Amino acid sequence: MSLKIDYKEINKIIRLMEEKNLSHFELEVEGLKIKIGRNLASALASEPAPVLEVSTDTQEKSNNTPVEPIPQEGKNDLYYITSPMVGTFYSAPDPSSPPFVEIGDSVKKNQTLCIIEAMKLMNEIESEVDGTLMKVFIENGKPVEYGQRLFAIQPLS
Amino acid sequence: MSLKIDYKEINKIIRLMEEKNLSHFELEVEGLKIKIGRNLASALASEPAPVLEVSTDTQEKSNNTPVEPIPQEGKNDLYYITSPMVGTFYSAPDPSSPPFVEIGDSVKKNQTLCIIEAMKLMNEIESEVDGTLMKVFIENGKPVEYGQRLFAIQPLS
Amino acid sequence: MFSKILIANRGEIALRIIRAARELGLKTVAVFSEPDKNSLHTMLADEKICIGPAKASESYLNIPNLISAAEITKADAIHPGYGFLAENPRFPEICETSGITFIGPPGSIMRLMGDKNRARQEMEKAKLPVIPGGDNSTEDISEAKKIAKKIGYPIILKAAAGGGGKGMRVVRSASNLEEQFSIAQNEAKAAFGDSSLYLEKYLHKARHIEIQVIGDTKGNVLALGERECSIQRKYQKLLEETPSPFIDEKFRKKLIKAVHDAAHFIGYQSLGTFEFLVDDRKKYYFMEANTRVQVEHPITEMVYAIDLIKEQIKIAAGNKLSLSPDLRLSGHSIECRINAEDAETFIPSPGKIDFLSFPGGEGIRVDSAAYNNWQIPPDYDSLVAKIVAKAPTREEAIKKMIVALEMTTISGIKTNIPLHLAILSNSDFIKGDYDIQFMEKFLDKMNSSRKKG
Amino acid sequence: MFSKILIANRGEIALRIIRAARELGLKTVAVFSEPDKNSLHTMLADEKICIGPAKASESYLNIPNLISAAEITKADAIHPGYGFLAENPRFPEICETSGITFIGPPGSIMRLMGDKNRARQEMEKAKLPVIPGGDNSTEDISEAKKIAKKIGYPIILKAAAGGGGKGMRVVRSASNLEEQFSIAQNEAKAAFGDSSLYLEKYLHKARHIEIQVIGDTKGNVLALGERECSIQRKYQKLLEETPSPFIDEKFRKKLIKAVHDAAHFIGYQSLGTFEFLVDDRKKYYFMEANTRVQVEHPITEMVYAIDLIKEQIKIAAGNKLSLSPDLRLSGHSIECRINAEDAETFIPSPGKIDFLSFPGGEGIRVDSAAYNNWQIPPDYDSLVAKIVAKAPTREEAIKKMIVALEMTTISGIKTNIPLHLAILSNSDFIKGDYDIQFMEKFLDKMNSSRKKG
Repeated sequence: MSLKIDYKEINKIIRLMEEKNLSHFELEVEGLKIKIGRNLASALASEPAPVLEVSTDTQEKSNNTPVEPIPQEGKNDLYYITSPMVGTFYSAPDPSSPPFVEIGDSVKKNQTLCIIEAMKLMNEIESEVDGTLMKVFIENGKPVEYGQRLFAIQPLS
Repeated sequence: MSLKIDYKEINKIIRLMEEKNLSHFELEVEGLKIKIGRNLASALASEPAPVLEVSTDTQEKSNNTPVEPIPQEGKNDLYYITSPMVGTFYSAPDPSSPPFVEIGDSVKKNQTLCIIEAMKLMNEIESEVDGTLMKVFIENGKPVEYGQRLFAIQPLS
Repeated sequence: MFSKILIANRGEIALRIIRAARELGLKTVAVFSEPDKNSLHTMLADEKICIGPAKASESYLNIPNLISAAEITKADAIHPGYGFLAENPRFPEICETSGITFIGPPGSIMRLMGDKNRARQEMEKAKLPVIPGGDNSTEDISEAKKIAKKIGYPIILKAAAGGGGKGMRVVRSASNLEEQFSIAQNEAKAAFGDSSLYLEKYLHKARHIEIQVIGDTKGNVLALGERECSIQRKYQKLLEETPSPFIDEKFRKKLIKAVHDAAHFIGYQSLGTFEFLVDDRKKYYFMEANTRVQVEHPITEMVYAIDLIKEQIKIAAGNKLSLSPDLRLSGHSIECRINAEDAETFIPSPGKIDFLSFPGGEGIRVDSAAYNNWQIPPDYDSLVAKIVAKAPTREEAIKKMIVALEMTTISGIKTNIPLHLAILSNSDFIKGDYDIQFMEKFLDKMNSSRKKG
Repeated sequence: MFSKILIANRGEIALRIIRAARELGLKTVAVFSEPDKNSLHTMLADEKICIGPAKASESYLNIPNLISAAEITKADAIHPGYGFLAENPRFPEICETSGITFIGPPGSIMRLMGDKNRARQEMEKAKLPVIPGGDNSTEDISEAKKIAKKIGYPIILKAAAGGGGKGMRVVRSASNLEEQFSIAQNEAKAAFGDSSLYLEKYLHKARHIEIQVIGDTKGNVLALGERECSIQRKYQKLLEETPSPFIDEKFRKKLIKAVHDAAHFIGYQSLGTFEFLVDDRKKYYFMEANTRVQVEHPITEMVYAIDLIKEQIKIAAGNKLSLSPDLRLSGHSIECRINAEDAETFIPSPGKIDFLSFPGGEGIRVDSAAYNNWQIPPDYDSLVAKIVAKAPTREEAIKKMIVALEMTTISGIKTNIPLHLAILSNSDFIKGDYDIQFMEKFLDKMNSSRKKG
């Protein structure tokens, strides 16, 4: 048993993270898993303290919830709108209308994003932030449970 | 199973961690798992104090029976005479006689050390090595189970 | 028959209902709050829906979410279990409006039984004796004084809207009525939003005896032999047995007949339990009826060799009651409620179960949603398992239960198993000589011997 | 009554006996081989003694160590369980010499039943029909040819000293007798050190039906309703049920009476099982008697609501048989033997159980010595758990068993749960239309459909 670590590669990753000021990096290739985290706060305080994890544990991997591919823009995290109730998701006010919002749209706080029908009532779900709509998680007419992600919004910084 | 640690590799990892000021490193390859943690505070105090754990197959380890602390004398391990049967331990041939052996005695291979009574039969238990009797684990007249330690002998080297 | 049942509950009773439904060939939908994501009922149902956060009022008590969950999963029936919404008459009514069958009695029966005064009046009409007093809900202390004088001390104060021991106070003489009345009012107000109390005769050496009832939608009602539930602490049942060591066959028949007739009189449907206090002269007094399946229903199932939940589901689907009126109680059964709590202080002990090994073998039944490494959420009740023993005689059932508890291992959390073992070894308990005061005296004795020791 | 029982066994049956003994107020001593140090029977008995290394011949079959273990722990009785020494007549005899009560039949009965030919002769005297042939142990092929001709093909070859399927061969015509005889002789020699075989009529559409017997030391014998054990693979029982879907009340009474009389005739004592083949015309033939508790005894306990092991212990202590001859079978019970083996290849799968969650609730009994994180030793049989279901009807019992198995989780090892689920869903099984050939045909079909798929 011997360690086979490609230090050049890891160094390159860390350098890239420093350069781009990334807080988090994950890579998975052929059963090898690398996770690197950098504490941005301390990084900004001129004391970089990245956290690095390399693992090949495939078992754990299979239990992970799939990681959503997230478009990273600047330093801001995405804001998720989740369902406050159980019901049926409608992306438009009625079948003949266009959706309330589409990916890439700018959305304003309190703007209606969708309708969730519960107990025959139509509940308008509003945006909680100003920003850009990055993702819609549910298809029109599909059921949603409590806490399920509906939209990802890139907030205005 | 013996540990095959590539200290050069481990030193390289630690050096990298110091250089990059990493707090944590984990690697798992083919059943070998390495975790290295660095206390950043003490690292800053110019005294690197890495914590190193190397283990092979963590599953097996947890099932191991606790290891008895063994008095180490010279380079030789103690030799244990265990009970080959279930029965009652007698340290002497009859109640009025002195014990077969006492601590500090030299014992020879095939010398009778005790009797174990099982099913009304007296079974003489003999030494399997030449050496010095270091310990008697059972009191006269007490029950013993299979595999229970009876004597510890320091074998002649 | 239905095609899919949504179970509006969690824990062992949710699992109990999932099993029964599946045995009937029905699909099941579990609902769960966020901390119950990894609970066994969530994992073992055919479908699962998150209905809200930890707080019960926003999840297991959230009618809109429950109805929506049934709608989006196309469940055609809802079983409420016990607790939560099981006795809320609005729930069956909303189910009906939404075209979903509620597996339980109609809202009208819940409303009747939920109002303790109306229930007592109705039961008196049905020839069931009620405890002197009671029919006297008041918020006024001077009114209460007059009533108490008429009934005669000791009396007990109970919340008119209540249940579960909240707002209950025993008053032994006129001199402390005023103080106790005010405390009980505050408790009742806090628990049920209604501070009216009723007063009733407090019985000596009383036993808590209850009769299981099951009725179909065609007017057929069956009443079954009694459950003895006098082993209670602060009105919380701890250990139940059937038959009661106190009740002989003649009295059993009388009680069963009286309850059958009363249940028939009000047109009882689905499962229900009529609770009585029985004094040492075998006089029985109706206390209240619970319009749902009871936690302790398994002991009845054991001695009658029946499945009450399967029968309840079939009846809700319009089937005729299939249990024979000739059913005879056979053997003796005991249930111990194993709670995650300190056996001495009763302080709840939620947390992670590090290791769990339940008993098994002849005459042992375990109803539990616990599993190895399960993190018990602190948000709900502390019931970890119901361990039920059955044997031909009471003596054998007690021994079987002791051995079963001794061979149970639950580590990582504290449980009340040591308390159960102490009760099962108590000489009065073994003789069957106990009443609803048993636990109070038992704990006083334990505490004082601990202090001495 | 005894004061302390040593259990000369391991696994679920050791636990079963520990429970029964403790319920009778007796102390228990577990014996264990080195790999069973952390087994549940070792941990749950009052005392424990290591009796040898993994190899059964040096531990669980080591009579001197077992007797010594009883002596040093002052146990006054030994229960052998099933397997290991349970049917070795020397064991009760040595126990007797050592002043220890053996909980089982006397050595003389074991010797009689252990010799298949003598047993058949004796049973013929007792008016039990035996299968044509059989009374003909031989090592000589020319002798065998004559016998076979007399009985008529097909015949079955069986080891005279044997049991458990070893040395058994079905021969369909004279042309392959010679070859099969030689194979069976080798198997018998290897397994039992004796190459003599006997020949008997091979029955078509035969069912394996067995009758539970229990007798006291005063001449009282009771025979109970049948267990249907035709679901076997290579003579290993897999799933048992009672009553047999094939047997009606009239035939049951006849069979019970015949067995009762035969057991009484030979003065049967303790638990025992008379095994029969029953053909499609309901003709029954005595095969053999097992002079010990049977793996599948729980299904009898379920439908009769009795505890056979407790009764066996009491009888061994000299008590009179306490079970009433009026006992009536009620309901239907099924047992599935959950083995640590691949459900398709039957290759044993010992190892560590990573996660274990057993079923529970109404009508479910689990007999198991398994627990979370237990390392199953590869040295012994692969039985992990017996899951037993009981319900009022066979149809309900099958459904209950299916749901119980579906709600069982055992991970880390492979189990035959998928095989049981497939059997329980098979239309012939559901109809009750099967015989001892069922599994062979069932597996052939499964294999060919797998190949096609």
